[in-house]
Amino acid sequence: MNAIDGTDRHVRDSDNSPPPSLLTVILDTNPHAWALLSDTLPLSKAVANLLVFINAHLSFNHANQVAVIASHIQRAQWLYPTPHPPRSSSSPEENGTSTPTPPSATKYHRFAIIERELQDNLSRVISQTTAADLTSSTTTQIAGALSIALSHISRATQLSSPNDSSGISLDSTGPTLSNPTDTPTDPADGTPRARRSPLTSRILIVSVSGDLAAQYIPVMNSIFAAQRQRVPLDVLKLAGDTVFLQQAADATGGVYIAPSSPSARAGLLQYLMMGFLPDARARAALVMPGGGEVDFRAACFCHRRVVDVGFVCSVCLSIFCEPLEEGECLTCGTRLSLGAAVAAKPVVVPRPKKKKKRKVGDITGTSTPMSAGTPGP
Amino acid sequence: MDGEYIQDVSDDDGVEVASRSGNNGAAGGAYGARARGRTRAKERWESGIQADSIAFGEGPDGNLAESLEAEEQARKRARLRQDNKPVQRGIIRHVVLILDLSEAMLEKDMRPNRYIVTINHAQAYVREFFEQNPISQMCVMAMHDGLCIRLSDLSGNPADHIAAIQGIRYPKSARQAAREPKGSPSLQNALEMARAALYHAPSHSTREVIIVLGALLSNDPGDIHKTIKSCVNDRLRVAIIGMGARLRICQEICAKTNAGDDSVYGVCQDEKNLRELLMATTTPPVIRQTAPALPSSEPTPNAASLLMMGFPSRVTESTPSLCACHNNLTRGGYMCSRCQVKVCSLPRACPSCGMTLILSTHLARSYHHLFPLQSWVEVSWKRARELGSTECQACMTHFPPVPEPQEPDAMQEGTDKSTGTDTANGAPKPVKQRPRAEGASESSRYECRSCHCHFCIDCDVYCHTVLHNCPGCLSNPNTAPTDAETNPEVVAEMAAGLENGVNGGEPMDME
Amino acid sequence: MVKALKGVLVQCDPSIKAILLKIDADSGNEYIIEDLDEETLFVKESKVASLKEKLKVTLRETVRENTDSDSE
Amino acid sequence: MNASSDTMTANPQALEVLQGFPGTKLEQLYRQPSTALAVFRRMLPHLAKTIVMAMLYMPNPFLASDLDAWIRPDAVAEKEQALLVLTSLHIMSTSLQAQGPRAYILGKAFAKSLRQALTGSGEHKSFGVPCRPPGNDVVDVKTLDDHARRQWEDILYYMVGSTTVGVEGQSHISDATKSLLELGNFVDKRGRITQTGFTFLLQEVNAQVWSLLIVYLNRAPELLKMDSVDILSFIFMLGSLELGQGYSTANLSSTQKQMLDDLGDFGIIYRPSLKTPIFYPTRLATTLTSDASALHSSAAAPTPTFDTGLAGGSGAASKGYIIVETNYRLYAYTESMLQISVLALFTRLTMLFPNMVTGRLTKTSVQRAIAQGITADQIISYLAAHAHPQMLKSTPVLPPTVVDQIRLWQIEGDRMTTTSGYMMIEFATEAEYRDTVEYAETVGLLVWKSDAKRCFFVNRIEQIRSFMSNRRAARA
Repeated sequence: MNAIDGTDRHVRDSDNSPPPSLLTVILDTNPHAWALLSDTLPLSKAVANLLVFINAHLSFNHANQVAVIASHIQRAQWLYPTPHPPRSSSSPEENGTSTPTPPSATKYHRFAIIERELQDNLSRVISQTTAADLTSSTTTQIAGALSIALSHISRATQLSSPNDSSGISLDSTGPTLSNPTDTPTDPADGTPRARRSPLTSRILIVSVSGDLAAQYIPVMNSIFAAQRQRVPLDVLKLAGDTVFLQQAADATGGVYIAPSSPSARAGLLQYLMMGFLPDARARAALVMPGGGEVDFRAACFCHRRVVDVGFVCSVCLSIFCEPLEEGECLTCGTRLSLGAAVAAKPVVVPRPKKKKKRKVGDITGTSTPMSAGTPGP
Repeated sequence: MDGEYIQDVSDDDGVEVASRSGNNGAAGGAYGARARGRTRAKERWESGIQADSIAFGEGPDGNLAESLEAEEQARKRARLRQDNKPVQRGIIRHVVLILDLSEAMLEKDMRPNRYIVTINHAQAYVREFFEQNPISQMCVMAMHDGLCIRLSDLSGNPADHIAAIQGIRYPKSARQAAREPKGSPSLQNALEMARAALYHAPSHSTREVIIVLGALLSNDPGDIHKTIKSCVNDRLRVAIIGMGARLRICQEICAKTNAGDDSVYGVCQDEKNLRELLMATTTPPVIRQTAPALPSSEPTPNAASLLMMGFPSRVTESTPSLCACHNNLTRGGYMCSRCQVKVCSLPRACPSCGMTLILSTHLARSYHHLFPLQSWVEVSWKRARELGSTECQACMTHFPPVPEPQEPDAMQEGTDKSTGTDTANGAPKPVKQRPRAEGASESSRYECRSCHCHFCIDCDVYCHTVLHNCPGCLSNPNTAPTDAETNPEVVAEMAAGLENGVNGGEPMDME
Repeated sequence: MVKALKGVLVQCDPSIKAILLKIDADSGNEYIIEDLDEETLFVKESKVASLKEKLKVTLRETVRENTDSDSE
Repeated sequence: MNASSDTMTANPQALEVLQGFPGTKLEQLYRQPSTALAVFRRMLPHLAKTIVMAMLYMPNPFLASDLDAWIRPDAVAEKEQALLVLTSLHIMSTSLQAQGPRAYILGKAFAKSLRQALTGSGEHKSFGVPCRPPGNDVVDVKTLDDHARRQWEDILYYMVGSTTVGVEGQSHISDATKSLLELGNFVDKRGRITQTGFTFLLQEVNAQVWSLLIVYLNRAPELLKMDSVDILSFIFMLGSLELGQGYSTANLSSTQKQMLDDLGDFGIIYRPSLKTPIFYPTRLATTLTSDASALHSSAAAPTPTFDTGLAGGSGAASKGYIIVETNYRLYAYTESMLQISVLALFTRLTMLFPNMVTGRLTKTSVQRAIAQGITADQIISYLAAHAHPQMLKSTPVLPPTVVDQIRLWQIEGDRMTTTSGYMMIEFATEAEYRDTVEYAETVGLLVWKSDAKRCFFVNRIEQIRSFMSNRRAARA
């Protein structure tokens, strides 16, 4: 009967369902900062709220994944999935079959697993913190946590792609990592690989500590990597002051919220559920908080002054607020011994510095090339 | 064209091209396979198709998978094995990209042809280049019918160059015609043009020329050796990516302008390889203290200098206003810190006062060149057993389990007998039956020498090409950068708080 | 006052529409409520099924499908 | 009808059933946290989920003006869609306070249950009471998969068997199932497959299960005196259970105990013996509330899931088995008669080998399928979903020429499209007409309009009606 009626045949596009999404939470577990917050928002309460948030994320879609990393004072540590015991990170379902304890009747099984692992790992992290660790540092390993999170995301993205995963990361400008800045369609950018259900990922940083100057470069590197992978870095700033993370959220299109007053912090869960829960797909339809002014001015390396106009060393890109009197770059101009550490300074083989501008007349050899036309063959 | 070179050259440096003045017809005759007596292992691309089957070693179980995997890993790592020592690099670069638009580009050894492939890759290259070198300048030229044409002026805006490259095939204005490949290229003209374009480049920056050359000849109006000499004097550094075969003259250009190092001359074997070679040049070049090949007594004027730069703040406006750079109406942009002119994107030179305007993040983007991540090393089964690593430190991918320790000689011989027992035990595939592809680790683990963490191949590639951080070092108490000082006792508090339970009750009373 | 009429909107080629109009005229206007434009008709909901049936019969009689031979 | 197909993640059939339920019944249904979670996950459009989550822990009603400010102007259509589904499912309603601005609140029962689901609190036992089998003879996942596959394929065989030679005699399904298939109009009185049946066959397994369960849900209350709320909440509970875990039947209602037999016949659950008070959900059950994309994406994941798990042992390659070439030739690496007969629905099969069949997609074969009520999109999605791993490496998966041609073959037969709905006429003023048309267009209801005649056609009227009364109220 419907042979001549095409009505029902044109309707749906089944690819329309939202892609699975991976949420990586970086929880700053800096004991110093949480101690200060303990009156208004103890860590346990924050973690309870975070668990509700994670469960909410998981209930959006069966295929949604979650990962939690603690950014502790001296190290970054996986909280979920638990590292070491042989288990695959991307298939939480498998856990169910191997868990010794039976699921509870009042808890969705997946939620229960995450809750238990997260709490176990978190208390292990806390209990393993020695007084010596505490005295050695006051801030948190956000760069390490970000690096781990990004590596994990890059791997998860590869796994979720139905294509042969081995070929993808071969060139760094492949589709996963292609440049985020402009030009939506990009015929030149390698071979386009359509995915049936690409994984969209995002990172939420729950931060309570301030910036760590020594981590500037690794944090920046992480931000750029996130930018290339189009992973938004959402930041929930409960305490402390960080320019890095604000820049991170801005550069990657993430959400930056800083509830500073104690009463605002009490509403942590509402911030999470409304501000950070929407995934990339939902964000397209929502007015997300953000924008605002981001401080992009640079701090000079010599006096930590924030400058509008600065002087940059052409070799090491150090920024100075005024022309240097000795004419030697404070960062690289001095003779440096070759450190064995990773972040060794660039080796500059010493050579007498000449602040001499190259003059046109100095050119030896050939005459000035003509910039007019080229001679014909 | 087919007759112009001989596929099966056993000659070591490939074909030599004589670049003679005014010799239009020199092309064909100049080529010849001259046996030199020296022998050299054939390149893969020289040996033709039938040799491909040899390249894939068959595993003892008759399976190609493992050897393919090793090849793959080696290939992935190939680019990583370069920059690991912190050396001074020319972060501020002035680059002229020269594309070959001569007849040779119509060759169909890449699909659909070299011309289109090159244009596509050049666009990706420009984007990647500015991603890696945000404060550098570029200029695009093309060798077409004996001439060298300037496609875009020296500037730091990738969009200009991409538009110019696209304009080769699809011209923006009706006046221009699409430039189909035609005639022969002239390296001399190209170098002279590039030299002119780079003449005003400041002393603290590099002057680089990157040539994609499809042809096997250069049809020059004069003595190219003189041009090479003047390029050397002008501190130009030329890198050439050839197609089809190596050319003596290209090798000479590269060697002379790079202080004797001709590694910047590469011949691509296929499209993938072309991309790899191009992308390799996005890494800023190493600064040499003095160029030994420099004949003149003048020291290289590689003087580092202090540059004045503006760090403008972003503004948002309620009403749109014209930007100084494109005369477009925009709502917001950046105000030049010196003259308060509005520009719409950074980095760029202020159109009014000429000061370089930049974000501090742009500078930060280049830091990884200055502080590169050190290479990770392959891990032997022995070492893997020592550390007992089971999964990648960063992404938690499982490593193949460490096989049972075997007698050392059995390991060496890698007999089929041991294989049998191994698989029977459910243990992993046999170890070391044949030399692994270079760069691939037999245990699929890669170790960071500072933190001794093990990573998988994908994280190795990812961390070295994209992230530039070592997840292990940064998350390890001994290697992570830290500040000092503290107050104790807080841990106890925290632990107490946790024991109270991160219970599953209603997290917060909101009703 | 705005009114809402329940019914079925039929969209088709002008050629098909002509056939539909003919069916309607032959049966004494029991199908179509309104002829909206070249490609659109507004039809009584209860009659859609039988209209389709009639169209199918008409098409089978008039249009000859050129069947492909399916040969390799 | 159209609206439900727009809802991105929702399962259209199940959604329609739920929307047909009266508010009190839904309220009753939502008391189970597992149901609330399943409805949330499976039935709601993406934006609706976001809105629900934002409101879940909100102390006060969500002001309509705040909601409008939160959602981008260009996403109005999605917003309206989301609100419509939410209200029709009685999850959200407009605040009852007479004065004051318009605001939304979540239904009490739903909000409470969803919060309980997220936090795992409360005394309900809606996520199943786990239980260990006596004597420790644990049922492994493979047994469950085998059981599910066997039972489900039997049903499919039964349906296909009526058309294809060589498949009969393989199916042994219970009389109850047979009559259910008949009631659902999948087969006719004589056991021959109908058009609905063909459509059914080409669906994904998950959609098939739902189709069957919905027939069950619609018919069982009358025939077997079962409570539909009980049935539904049991179905939703099954979706939240854990594969490989045994559950006790002790705390099930009588209706639900009755269901166990039927669900066992379908292969949705497994009971080692009828005496022990224990049942195991199979993969068919545990993936009930996952949506299609979840099933797809998991194909790449290391764990065998749904499709893969089910197809696993039936002799065919565990994932895809079909290769389609640009010349319309089709090679299917399968031994399963079921798969072969499904292919035969729209392919001209030419050769049968021990482990594969070859055939050709021809105009006649495809149009024959279309005449039987199968759509081009169903064929295409079937081919794509079962494409051989080798095919998956290319993009798009299927050769575009073939995909286009299948569509063209279908369009050739399409002579008209019909849309049932309402014609809006006799607008008093141009302004009124214009506003209403614009509204209809933004919410995606507009099908046709004529500015000259000042009338337009929409496929649903509820929203238009409320818009017009709001508009009138605003004017007054």
